[in-house]
Amino acid sequence: MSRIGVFICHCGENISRTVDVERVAAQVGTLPGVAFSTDYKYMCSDPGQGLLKKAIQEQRLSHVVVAACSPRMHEKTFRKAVESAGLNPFLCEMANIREHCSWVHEDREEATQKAIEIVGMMVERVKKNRVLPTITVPVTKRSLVIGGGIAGIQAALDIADCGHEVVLVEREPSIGGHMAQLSETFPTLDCSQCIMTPKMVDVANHPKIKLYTYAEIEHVEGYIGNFQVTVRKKARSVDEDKCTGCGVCMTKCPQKKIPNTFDRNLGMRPAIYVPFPQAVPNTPVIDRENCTKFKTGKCGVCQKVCGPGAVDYEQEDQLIVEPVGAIVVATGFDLYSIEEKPKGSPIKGYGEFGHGKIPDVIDGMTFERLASASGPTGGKILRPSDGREPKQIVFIQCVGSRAREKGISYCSKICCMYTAKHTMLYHHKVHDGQAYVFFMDARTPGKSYDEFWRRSIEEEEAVYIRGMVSRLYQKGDKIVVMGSDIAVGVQVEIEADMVVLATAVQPQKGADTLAQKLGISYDKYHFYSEAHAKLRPVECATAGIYLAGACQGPKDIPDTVSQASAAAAKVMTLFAKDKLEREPIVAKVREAGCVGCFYCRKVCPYGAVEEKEIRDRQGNLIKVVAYVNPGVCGGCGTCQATCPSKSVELDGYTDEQIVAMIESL
Amino acid sequence: MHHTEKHNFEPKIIAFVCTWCTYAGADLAGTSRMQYPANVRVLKFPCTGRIDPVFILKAFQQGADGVLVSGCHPGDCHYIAGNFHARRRFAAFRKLLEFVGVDLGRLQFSWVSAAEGGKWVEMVTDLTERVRGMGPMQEFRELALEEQWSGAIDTPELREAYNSI
Amino acid sequence: MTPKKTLNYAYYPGCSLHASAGEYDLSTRELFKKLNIGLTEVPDWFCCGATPAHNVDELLSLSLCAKNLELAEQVEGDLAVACAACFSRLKTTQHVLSESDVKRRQVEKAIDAPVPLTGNVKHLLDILARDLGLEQLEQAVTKPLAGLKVACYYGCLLTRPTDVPNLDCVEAPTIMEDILKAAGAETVAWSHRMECCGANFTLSRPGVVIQLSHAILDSAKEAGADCIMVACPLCHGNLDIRQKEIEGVYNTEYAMPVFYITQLVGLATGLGADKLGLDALIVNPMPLLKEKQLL
Amino acid sequence: MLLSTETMDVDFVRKVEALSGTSVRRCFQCGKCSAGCPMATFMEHPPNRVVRLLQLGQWQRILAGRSIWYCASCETCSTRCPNKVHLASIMDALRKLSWDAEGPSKESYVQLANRLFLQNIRTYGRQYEMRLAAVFNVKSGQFLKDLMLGPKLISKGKLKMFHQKNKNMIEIEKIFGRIEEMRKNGEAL
Repeated sequence: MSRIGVFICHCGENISRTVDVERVAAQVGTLPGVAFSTDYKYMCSDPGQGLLKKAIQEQRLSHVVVAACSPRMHEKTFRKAVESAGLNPFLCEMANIREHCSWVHEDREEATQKAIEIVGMMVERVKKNRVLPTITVPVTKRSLVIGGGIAGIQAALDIADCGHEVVLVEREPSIGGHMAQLSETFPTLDCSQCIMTPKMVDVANHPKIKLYTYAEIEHVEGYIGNFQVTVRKKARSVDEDKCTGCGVCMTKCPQKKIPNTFDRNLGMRPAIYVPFPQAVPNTPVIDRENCTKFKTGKCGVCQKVCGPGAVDYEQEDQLIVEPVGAIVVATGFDLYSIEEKPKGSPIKGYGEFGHGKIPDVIDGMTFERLASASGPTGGKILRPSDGREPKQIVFIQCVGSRAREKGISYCSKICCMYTAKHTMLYHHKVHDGQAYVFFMDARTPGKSYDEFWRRSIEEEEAVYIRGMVSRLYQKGDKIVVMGSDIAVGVQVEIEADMVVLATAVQPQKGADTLAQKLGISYDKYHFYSEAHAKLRPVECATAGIYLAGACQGPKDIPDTVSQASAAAAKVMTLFAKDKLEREPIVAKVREAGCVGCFYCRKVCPYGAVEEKEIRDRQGNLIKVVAYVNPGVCGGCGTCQATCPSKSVELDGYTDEQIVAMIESL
Repeated sequence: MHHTEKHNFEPKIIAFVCTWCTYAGADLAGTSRMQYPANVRVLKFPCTGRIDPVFILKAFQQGADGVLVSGCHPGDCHYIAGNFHARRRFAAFRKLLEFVGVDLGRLQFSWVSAAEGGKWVEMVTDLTERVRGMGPMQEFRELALEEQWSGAIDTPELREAYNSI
Repeated sequence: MTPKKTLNYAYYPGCSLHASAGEYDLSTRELFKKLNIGLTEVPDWFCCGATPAHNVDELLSLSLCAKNLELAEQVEGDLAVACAACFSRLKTTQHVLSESDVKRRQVEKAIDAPVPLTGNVKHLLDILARDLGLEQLEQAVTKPLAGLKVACYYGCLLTRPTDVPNLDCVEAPTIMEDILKAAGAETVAWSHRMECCGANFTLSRPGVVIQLSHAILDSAKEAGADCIMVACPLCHGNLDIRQKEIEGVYNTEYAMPVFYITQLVGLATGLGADKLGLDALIVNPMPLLKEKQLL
Repeated sequence: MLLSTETMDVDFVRKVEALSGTSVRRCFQCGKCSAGCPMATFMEHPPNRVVRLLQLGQWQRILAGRSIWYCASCETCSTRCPNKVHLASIMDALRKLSWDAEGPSKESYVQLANRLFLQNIRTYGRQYEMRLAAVFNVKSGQFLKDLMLGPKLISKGKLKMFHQKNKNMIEIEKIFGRIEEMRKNGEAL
């Protein structure tokens, strides 16, 4: 028989003004199983808690109901108090007679009656409460960071500086990401490479960072604190330990006509290459698709000229398993292209802008490469078609972004600012040139952002035209831009030498497949979903996985770096403990009843349901049942409501407890 | 200023709510000192996904005259997608209930976020008034008796038949 | 040269082909005969309402087209349409009525019959390039149009808007060029191939037509075209019939013959000038055709 | 312009939306329609402004002007609108509603041509270009318009002197009749 103690709080006068607390205490005291009931002015105060603890010990109470404010307010407080008095904290429940009763009713009689019923309901519930042991899982204090752009670099450095080992995996041959491609950055116009490359070197030299470049995530298993990640290290064809980075192989490679993707195909690179001179690691990779040796078997020049003998044509992909406790996803973004898309694709291209076939219509990133001092033109703004300096340049914003017709409805956030920056860079480099910008609205929220945009108009003399462009076409060596100025209400035609499109920010290619490997959710554009838009913006709903940078949504550099550091802080919070404690509100499977239909697995938002084989003593398989991994379970209980045989139960919210409450009414 | 008049019939309303949105919304109604009829009893669940339709039947059986089910707005679920499963489940369940002959006016599904104290008050008030107008719920009390009858295996014939299966 | 499969179509010529665009009708029938493609004219078809009807009365426009679609059901085969405007209206009707139940019910009431929404409506271009196929077409060519530089003019209604006619890419179609290349001609890249000629205003505001068509003719000339090719009687009316007038207003000279697609393809398959109605063209094509030794 | 719930005619906007099957509110005024419109130079309100006025419920200002009658129905705006606003259909709806409101527009020639075109269909079932042109010239008082084209066209066989009458003429009349009936009964807009 249970010995329940009920404690009714006055909350000063907040409750007692409308609820007759003495009567509630008296009435509830008569309920079967209630051994003790009392009321007190402030239950949450020190003396109140003292009263509670004393009663538990003196009255040998088995369960406790505190009738006071909302459990959202003080459930933790009272459960802690109960625990310190030697009871399992989950044997304490709160009855909400303030927010749900005294504050919302005026009639004293009605309110008192309701309070009695509410407390009665919780008394019946608490009788069915079970002792729940706190769940602990061990934590592997190593972390995986996926993506070596500025987000991944920042997160990796923060975590490693805290003393924890980091495995950084980058798909490209070098870390650096998009930021390494940029010329100068808004709103301060500092050189991107100057601030980026030191950080890249820090990563390379950090004793706590294990760097895998030219590598991808193959497979992820496990759960928070205990992931097993398989990394595929693609064959580089160059031994990283032997290579000294002298670069002779690159200069001697006879195949030099491969478009350089890092330079947005503006320049050429050899088949054995580093993407850019400041690459980290400074170890070349052989592009096997374009290498003569791999295509025809003849050549082998690089191997012959390599002093240390690092070139290895026989090298194969390697699979490496890394145990980690937390994962930071920082896969970044990709740029939308206006090219014709395959039939049936949800994203469409821009036929009205020539489907990318007009050579002097380029995108913003290509302009960055033109403007970059280390770019293919040495920082000169020159047309790709004939290498002439464009005297009239047109920038068009919102290309792809905010265009539901093309399949993308969102704002890409960074284009207004980088276009303003482009007009400035252009004006600095081509003094007699004129920049025009077609835009809808300038979105410049951010410190010093609007001032920056205004400067491009007021001081750098960019002409901003509020209106969009209907069509671009080549006419001789000019590009005719057919736009409109909606402020004046006229059509505007500009014969431009070059057109720069501010194309939309999209998630990295393959973002969806990586998400499926990780078991994290993503939106219809394949941006990764955070657990809560406001309060948990860097965590995934899947425990132990965190987001940093543009893989979660379009972001500029300051936002990306902030989020990366935030994700790192989350990882460090996790690593601060040796064992992971979590609320034991998790689902458990009653194996005897489970028929293995796995409906629970279909509805589980966390992927917490696994298969478990039940065998007899001889080892013969009897049946396969569901098993809920307590480390992964989020505790929503959807499985329980779905289970046809009622064989899964959510601790803390069992059918028994709920039916007891309903029956009390 | 809320109802001081007494009614002949005070319906019993049971609300099944999720802890993250609607329970918090009801809390907000309290902290904002809004007033609503005292007929509702709130049962807290982690998520609407946990709410088994059987609970609704059970509530009616236990003498509830109206039942309210409310959780996070679609897409806002704390547990990613629990409320989507709930929505599907209840869409089917409503049909079933209608088929059985329950007036669907007694059952309300809705979404109330943690910021919607006003909506909570409005909904509870509307449902209470509506159910008050409909009178006490009779159907399921009889059903409860029936269930007990069919549940018991208290004759030797029945026992034999039961054992042979 | 017989096609491997037998192709038969219901044929909706539209009002213009029975009047000002008689040569389009003639050349279509002759070309299809030559290619062994069957055409059976839909009996007692009505005007599709063209632009003026949908301009002021969508319900009437939809009803007229729906009635024609219903009439076309009497004849076996997909519905072949020559005029870009008729094609656009019939396709739009199918699109709108399959999207909106309200409008479909209204139209069904107006024509007192169910609307066939699934029948295929095909422009001649589609039939030549896809049903017959470019390979077959190429095989049928006996007198390739070698050396003839053609500006293919699509106009508005063959491809626009997105997802309605679904004939080709809305912004960068190639179907006309593909057909002409199969016929051995050279096509030019030019900027105004999809700009509007202002057909709707040919009666009420000829000034508009002159201005818009002038830009088109200019662009074709600048691109070095010998002639323009169209697949719409309304475009033809503006570019061919009004060409002299435009030359007068802008004090310029084009002498740019404007052919129907069936005339040029017909020439390539060896049909004679009389069977193609070349004499009905206002801008005399004979000097050009003789110069290129195509006649 | 004074804006209030009284001066913004939302009902009219709803009618436009019902007729056109497209949202008016969705337009975010990027101006791409006006940029590509071949007729924008002839309009006093460029296309984007027509939608803007509609968003503000100011239909009188639209119908009083020429803009809607100078739309060529070329569908360029609808095709390129980033927001899937079917502006060409909105234009159709506005012209229809203009006729319902007894056509308060300044532009009469385009309207006249449209009227005659529809009359032709009702009378003959098909277009009869010679009559269309002749009646238009008489009614618009431009007796000599396109006079030079006539003989040439006749000699080329392009203007038929006799119209083709359709055997199913009763059907056409019935369609017109039923539509009028439906409108009278409020079954269609």
